Amino acid sequence: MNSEKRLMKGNDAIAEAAIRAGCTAYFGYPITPQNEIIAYMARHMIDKGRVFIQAESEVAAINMVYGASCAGARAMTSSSSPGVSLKQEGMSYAAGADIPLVLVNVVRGGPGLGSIAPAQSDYFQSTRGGGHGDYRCIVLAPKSVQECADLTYLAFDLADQYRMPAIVLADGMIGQMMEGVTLPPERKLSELPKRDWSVGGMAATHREAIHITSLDLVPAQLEEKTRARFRRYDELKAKETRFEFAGEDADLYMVAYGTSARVALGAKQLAEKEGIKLGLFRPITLFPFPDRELAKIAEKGKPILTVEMSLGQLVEDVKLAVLGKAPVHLLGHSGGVIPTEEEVFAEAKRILGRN
Amino acid sequence: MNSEKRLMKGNDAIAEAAIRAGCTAYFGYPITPQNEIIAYMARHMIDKGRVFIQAESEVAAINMVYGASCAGARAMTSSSSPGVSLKQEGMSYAAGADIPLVLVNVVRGGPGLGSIAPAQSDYFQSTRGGGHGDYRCIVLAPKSVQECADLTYLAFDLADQYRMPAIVLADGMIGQMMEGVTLPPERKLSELPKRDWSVGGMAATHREAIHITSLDLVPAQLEEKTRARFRRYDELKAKETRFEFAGEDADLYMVAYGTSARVALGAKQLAEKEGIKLGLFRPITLFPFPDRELAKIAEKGKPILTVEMSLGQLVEDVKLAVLGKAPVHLLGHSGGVIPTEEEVFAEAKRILGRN
Amino acid sequence: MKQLYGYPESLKKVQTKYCGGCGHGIIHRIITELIDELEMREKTVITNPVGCAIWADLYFDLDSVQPAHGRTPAAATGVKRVLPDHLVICYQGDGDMAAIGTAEMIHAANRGEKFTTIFVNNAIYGMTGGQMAPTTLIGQKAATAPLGRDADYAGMGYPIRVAELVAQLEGSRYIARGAVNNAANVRKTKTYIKKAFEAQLRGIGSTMVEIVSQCPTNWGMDAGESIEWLEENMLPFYKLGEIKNTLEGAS
Amino acid sequence: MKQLYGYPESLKKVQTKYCGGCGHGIIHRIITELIDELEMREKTVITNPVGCAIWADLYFDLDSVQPAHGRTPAAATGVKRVLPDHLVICYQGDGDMAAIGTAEMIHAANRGEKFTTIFVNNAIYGMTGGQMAPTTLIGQKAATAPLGRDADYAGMGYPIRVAELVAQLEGSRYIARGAVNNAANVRKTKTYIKKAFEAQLRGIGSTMVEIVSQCPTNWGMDAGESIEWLEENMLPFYKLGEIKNTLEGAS
Amino acid sequence: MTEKSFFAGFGGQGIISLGQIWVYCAMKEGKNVTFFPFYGAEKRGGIARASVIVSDEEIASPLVTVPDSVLVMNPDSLPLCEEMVKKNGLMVINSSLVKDDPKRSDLRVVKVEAQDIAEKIGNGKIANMVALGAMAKLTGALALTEVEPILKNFFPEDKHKFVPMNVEAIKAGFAAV
Amino acid sequence: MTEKSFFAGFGGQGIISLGQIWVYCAMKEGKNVTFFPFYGAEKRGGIARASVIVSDEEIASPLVTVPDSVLVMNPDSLPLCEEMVKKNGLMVINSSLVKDDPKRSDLRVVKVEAQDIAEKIGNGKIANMVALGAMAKLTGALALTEVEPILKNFFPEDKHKFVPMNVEAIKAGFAAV
Amino acid sequence: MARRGKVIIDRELCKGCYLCVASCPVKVLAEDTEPNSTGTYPAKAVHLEKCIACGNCYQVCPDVCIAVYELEGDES
Amino acid sequence: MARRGKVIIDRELCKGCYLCVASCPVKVLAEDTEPNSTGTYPAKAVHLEKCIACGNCYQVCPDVCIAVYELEGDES
Ligand SMILES: Cc1ncc(C[n+]2csc(CCOP(=O)(O)OP(=O)(O)O)c2C)c(N)n1
Ligand SMILES: Cc1ncc(C[n+]2csc(CCOP(=O)(O)OP(=O)(O)O)c2C)c(N)n1
Ligand code: SF4
Ligand code: SF4
Ligand code: SF4
Ligand code: SF4
Ligand code: SF4
Ligand code: SF4
Ligand SMILES: [Mg+2]
Ligand SMILES: [Mg+2]
Repeated sequence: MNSEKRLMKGNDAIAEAAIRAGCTAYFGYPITPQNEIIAYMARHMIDKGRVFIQAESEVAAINMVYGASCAGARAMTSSSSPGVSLKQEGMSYAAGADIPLVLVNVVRGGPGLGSIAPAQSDYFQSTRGGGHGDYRCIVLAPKSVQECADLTYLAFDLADQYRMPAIVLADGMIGQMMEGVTLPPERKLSELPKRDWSVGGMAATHREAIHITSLDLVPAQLEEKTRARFRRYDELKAKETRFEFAGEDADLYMVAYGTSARVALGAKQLAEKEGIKLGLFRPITLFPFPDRELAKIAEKGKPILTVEMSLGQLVEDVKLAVLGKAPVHLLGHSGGVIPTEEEVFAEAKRILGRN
Repeated sequence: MNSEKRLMKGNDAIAEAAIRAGCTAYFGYPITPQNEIIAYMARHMIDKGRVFIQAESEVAAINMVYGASCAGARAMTSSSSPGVSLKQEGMSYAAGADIPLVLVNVVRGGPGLGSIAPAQSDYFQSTRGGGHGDYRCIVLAPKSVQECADLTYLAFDLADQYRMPAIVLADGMIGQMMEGVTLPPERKLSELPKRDWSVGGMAATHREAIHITSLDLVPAQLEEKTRARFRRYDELKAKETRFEFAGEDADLYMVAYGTSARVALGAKQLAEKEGIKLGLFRPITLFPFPDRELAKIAEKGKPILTVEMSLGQLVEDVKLAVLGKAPVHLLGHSGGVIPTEEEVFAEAKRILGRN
Repeated sequence: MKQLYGYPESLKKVQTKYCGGCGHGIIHRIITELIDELEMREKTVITNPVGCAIWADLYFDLDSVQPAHGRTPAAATGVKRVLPDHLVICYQGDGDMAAIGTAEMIHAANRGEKFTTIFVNNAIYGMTGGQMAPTTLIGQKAATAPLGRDADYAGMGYPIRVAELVAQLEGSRYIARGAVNNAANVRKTKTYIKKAFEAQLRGIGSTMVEIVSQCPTNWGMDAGESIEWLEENMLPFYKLGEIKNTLEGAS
Repeated sequence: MKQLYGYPESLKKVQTKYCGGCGHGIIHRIITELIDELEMREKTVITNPVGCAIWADLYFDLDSVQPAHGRTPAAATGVKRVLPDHLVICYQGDGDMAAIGTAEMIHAANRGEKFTTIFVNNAIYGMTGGQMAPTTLIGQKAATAPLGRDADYAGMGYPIRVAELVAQLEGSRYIARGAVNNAANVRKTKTYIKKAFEAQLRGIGSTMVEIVSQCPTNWGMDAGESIEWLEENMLPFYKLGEIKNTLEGAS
Repeated sequence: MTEKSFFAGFGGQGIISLGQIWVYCAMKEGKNVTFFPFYGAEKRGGIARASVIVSDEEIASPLVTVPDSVLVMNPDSLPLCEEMVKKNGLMVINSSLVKDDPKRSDLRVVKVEAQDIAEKIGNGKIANMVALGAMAKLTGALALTEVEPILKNFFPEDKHKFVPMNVEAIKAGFAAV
Repeated sequence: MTEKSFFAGFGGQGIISLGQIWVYCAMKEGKNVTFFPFYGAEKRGGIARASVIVSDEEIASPLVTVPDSVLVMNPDSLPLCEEMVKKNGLMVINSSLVKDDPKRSDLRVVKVEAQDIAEKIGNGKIANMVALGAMAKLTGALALTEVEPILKNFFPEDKHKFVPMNVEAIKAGFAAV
Repeated sequence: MARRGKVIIDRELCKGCYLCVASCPVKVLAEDTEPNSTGTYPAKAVHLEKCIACGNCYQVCPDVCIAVYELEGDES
Repeated sequence: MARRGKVIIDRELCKGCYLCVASCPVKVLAEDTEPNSTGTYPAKAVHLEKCIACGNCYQVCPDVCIAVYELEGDES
């Protein structure tokens, strides 16, 4: 097991971490800026006797993932924004049938064809289930190549444990940049948690037949299944909410994730040089959102500045957490524009009346 | 022009109102509980020399709508939840290329295959753009067969005026029930607003070539296009926000739309009999959400009860409007369960400590 | 007294939700008989379609997976690749497979995915109430073709011969078309499916049996009439028999 | 001095974003020459694909619509049905058309939609950097087939002959396959497209010209080598000529 | 006046048309109306049910959960209807087919030999119209003074020949209770 | 210590590998590093650019907007680099190709005949390594004491034969400034 | 001599489609005159003695209501 | 006598793929020795006198850089 630091692209780190997490089936379709993931999988999965298919489309890919996961594989797909939109029906099915899977979205500028530059404008889609029906997905947002590896690895575990789809929400910058990374250890497939709900292998145990479906035409029964799922969401929230916070007694708190959090950190560093204290609250799990933790910070009443590469998506979760206890501001960009540290710092100063 | 009251199914009223609004191209794919719409269109569009296609899938249907609208037609598609999930990429494209269209979603129980019973659990998807990127759609929620007709009619006009996709968000009950309806007048196609942005007919004016696209690889330019769109959302919000409010000095205010609002009205009637005053705030436009209007009511500090056929979707918009000014409660159902008037009234009493 | 024909073990003894006379029930029976004969009940996974056959879980006493409408070939691909030693059956309807699922059907066959597709062609969308399917015949009425399917004026397209189309693809190795209109055809259809299952178990590429089947309800007929209509209208267009067989010599 | 060959009017005089030697540029030129010859510049709409030819708006001095990846046949259907008297051109790449867009391609052809598809088969995903396409040849290397396309062990499927497949559908009326590897083939390809355009303008069903084209960049060659590779590898598999022509006698 | 009714039977008994004609008549008589059928599995099935509301006021939920009146057209529907109907509510029973009595004692139970009456008129299929007449009289929800022109409006031209028979059935039902 | 650099040239000049080797060396020398290439249209194109940061601290935004140092490998890149680089920042110019001077007067401009030096060593393609050596010395971001084993680690086995030449180029660049 | 057979029909599973009736070469089967508990008139073996155990009825029955036996020796 | 032709190449549009060079039946064209403003060495008519105006070079040029003329009378 190689725990040496390696220089890797975010996309490659995601792919390698998936393999180490025991991903035995990958299905993808090319799209920029995540093509390195599918190429990496093409190079390594078949060699290892695992399943790799370049699917005919994103729709097919997500349904292959669904089938593979139903049959017992740790299964994954990756794409970028337009391709992820095509997977929404499939994601809803997986949620409705309680099927774990990992979806990596290396977000690019939208809507539509948009651009291939980094963006965070799929936040709503990821956190609120872009598909139909009452469901949520685990959403993990890496800020570095190290976290690309760590959170992808974690995504497989959480998906399995809570039996729900997990999304690794990166963006073009996170996917394309290179940094040093210490990779997590390779999982032994034989030691992965057993899946007594998957199909296949009945001959060994002579168990009853297993039927995997999201259909239930009796509303009360379907509702109960959905509520049971929501109870799992509550458990997830209680146990798995992750965030990072720096800057206890700040004059203003920034909230940002992924690339935006990196930029916000830069603004914090700039501010320090000028003797201004900025705090940075970085949700790592976007669902479950660390709202209680953020609410605690909001109680100080200091202004809050949401920095996001979207036009007012994350800020809704911030407002829902803060619920009026502190003024909430937004610095949003769209279409692939990455904010600069200088710009964020300037906005913080403007809010603080320090310019 | 027949302004007589007719007894119609919600689905049929939607279809007939679309035809009267000047819908010249319809593309659909069968799915319960909206099959009457596609069947109605099959019976009437071809007769009128308009375009009707039963598409090979929902994905194809939305892209046909996109093409037809680009070419100058008032175009529409209809579906129900799983099918609407498949249209998310297309919706994002239409938003990104500023293409008006009308999508009718007769919502059923989800997630996944779910059930065919009425539900409201596609609220997030509709109001927050289930597709990728920063965009929104106009979302109109009828509560009656009359509104099925009126809001479908309006959807075409708003979509055209603001050049964006509009969603009529109904549900299985609204679509399947019959009520009296006075249909809006048949529009003369020649009197519909001109579309100087659509392709075709260059020969008549010798204008410059028109290129419809959502692509722009220069982030700053793409951002500016997106911001321009958001300015239109602001204008829409200022001019087109619609709601209904009854019960000025109530002890508790219910917020509900569509079928849930009908149930809530029943609870209000029950309460009146017992001398309890319940108010009912019914958003008609879910996007733009009437948040300022609701905020005003919240200032009274009286408890607010959100009634929805989903597990906590509408309530987020309520909380975002109320921002802590009043306690917000939720009575949610899922999977096709319709709340009862008695249940809603009981919950209101419980909140008021009157039981 | 010796029992010659009886209820298959792998089929649950419940009354189906199918309409009286519907072909799906016959097809379920043949499939389960073969699973019994091959002793594969505990090593079979069926992916059931979104269509009238949606309740596979109620009928089949073996593992099943319910994927999204039309995407069963993709899901079956996932299942079979993960469980290569299992018998994987991809059950599809004509709307499901030949309309929304066209891409998935073509590409699974082209990849030579080693599962067997049972394609039930009843020339109509059964479950949703009789809309036109890609296999609906010219002139045949449907909820979305109230005057009958019309390829010219209304541009509704032509009935697609799915078996012949898929046979073009190199990954498909065995394709046959049967029917369930009478006992002889039921028996013959069973032999086709048997060949397909056996080929699958030998690890040979993609196999498919299209089955022309009746939907009395949405054709607006009683069961007897539907058999006649099928014989007079469908069978001349959808020719029965083995359409492709490249199993010989295959390893 | 008489000009025999020059820049088409309908083509904008800008340097394209295509790599040197790329076949797309030749195909753009032929198309615009024909539009000029038919005097249809002001009555043409092109739907451009998501692929290297994505910037139709930069090159074509005529109306264009950019639909989602693979869905151009659906969007072109919408355009043509609304503008039946226009020349509608559906430009597609092989990833775009034969992978993600399979269902849309098959059904638009089957409905006999009266637009013309220009299908550029370069056996690779150009724009996204050389992944395997449905038309990639067996053994051909790609970013997602690093050891070459392998149908058996890796289950990557077989190269699909799109023209022959679509020719199975009754709604398709004219299908030809050309290439742009030399002047003679370029000229012949132009005659194919001309027939297709004229058939479209006469209101006859679906027409398509597949064009075997080079992608030097993703084949990892210079332009000259790519022509050789195309001739040695693609042309033996993708046979040139008219594959289907049922235009005669059509009204 | 608000009358919430629930009609239940099996497929083929014309429950859906009964519900539709009920609200159509009421609408023509100037009432607010709503009709909501039970739509089950995406299939043709055994049970047929309809919620209908006729009112002078704005109608709240179209889903009738506690009906003022119920119509029991076949034996299978009795338990459900009995469970739903409000205290002291009205239950009309098609006694040609339904031989059991409800267990609840608070109900106003009226039996109509709808099937037999219909057959006497000439067609068993119009038992639903007999029931309509009976329900109308008992609930007072419909006046049925001008039922013939209303039915003519309701049915397409080519079905007008059946109108007289339907009117007769309705009148017979009205008279039977 | 934090050094934010921006490398610019055209496709084929090895800007991407330059950036990668830069951060790889720094990482091996114990620094935090980040490398972010400009990825343009979904196509092969003329311009090649890389943002690289080497630091002892946690690195904030990987996107270098105000670089401490810039490397101008071709004429086209000069205006952009001049616009970006910080006040009094470092600009290294590949003077074999770039003949113009920047207009700003606050900059520390160092010219290196990278192309010529590389060609002298035996391969014009390693001009990027010459530039690396020069940039390393001028910024102090890389010590380059053990560059040979580091490069061996970086390149796959079959490319090891090129390592000595690369080392030579780096050293030449280091010596040239 | 032809094989002698016997069929047993599950009256409750039967949906009354009568495909079996049409399929019997020797007219063993017919519509029953008594409905089952769901009101369906099931198929019935009215001339059981003619049965030749060919299995046609079994093959075409969509609801697998029919079991077919061969009579051995002097069974009847 | 063969047709006499003339080709004019747009040096700035040219991307230097040399498909035209390979296509010319009479070897009129060759790689230029001077680069254009983007650093590309465009195609050049080095033996213009041989040109027979066949148009092959035009047909295969992906960038439509070549215009072909037929010389009339005593033009040259
Ligand atoms: C995405 C999606 N679109 C549409 C539907 C609705 N739907 C359910 S079954 C069906 C078609 C059934 O027809 P077919 O496949 O021919 O099967 P049959 O019922 O005839 O056996 C459709 C369109 C759905 N459930 N999901
Ligand atoms: C839904 C979606 N999936 C994937 C992509 C990424 N993508 C862009 S172009 C392309 C394929 C290009 O290949 P091809 O169609 O063969 O055209 P070429 O570039 O070879 O001309 C892909 C997969 C996308 N933009 N949208
Ligand atoms: S609707 Fe047709 S296919 Fe469906 S169960 Fe009834 S007869 Fe069978
Ligand atoms: S990548 Fe290939 S298809 Fe795309 S422009 Fe370059 S040569 Fe042409
Ligand atoms: S087994 Fe043959 S002979 Fe006997 S009842 Fe059935 S069909 Fe008739
Ligand atoms: S075929 Fe089966 S279901 Fe039909 S009548 Fe005969 S026994 Fe009954
Ligand atoms: S073919 Fe065109 S682009 Fe290529 S070298 Fe010749 S002139 Fe230049
Ligand atoms: S026109 Fe013909 S002869 Fe003249 S340069 Fe071009 S290819 Fe050569
Ligand atoms: Mg069918
Ligand atoms: Mg291609």
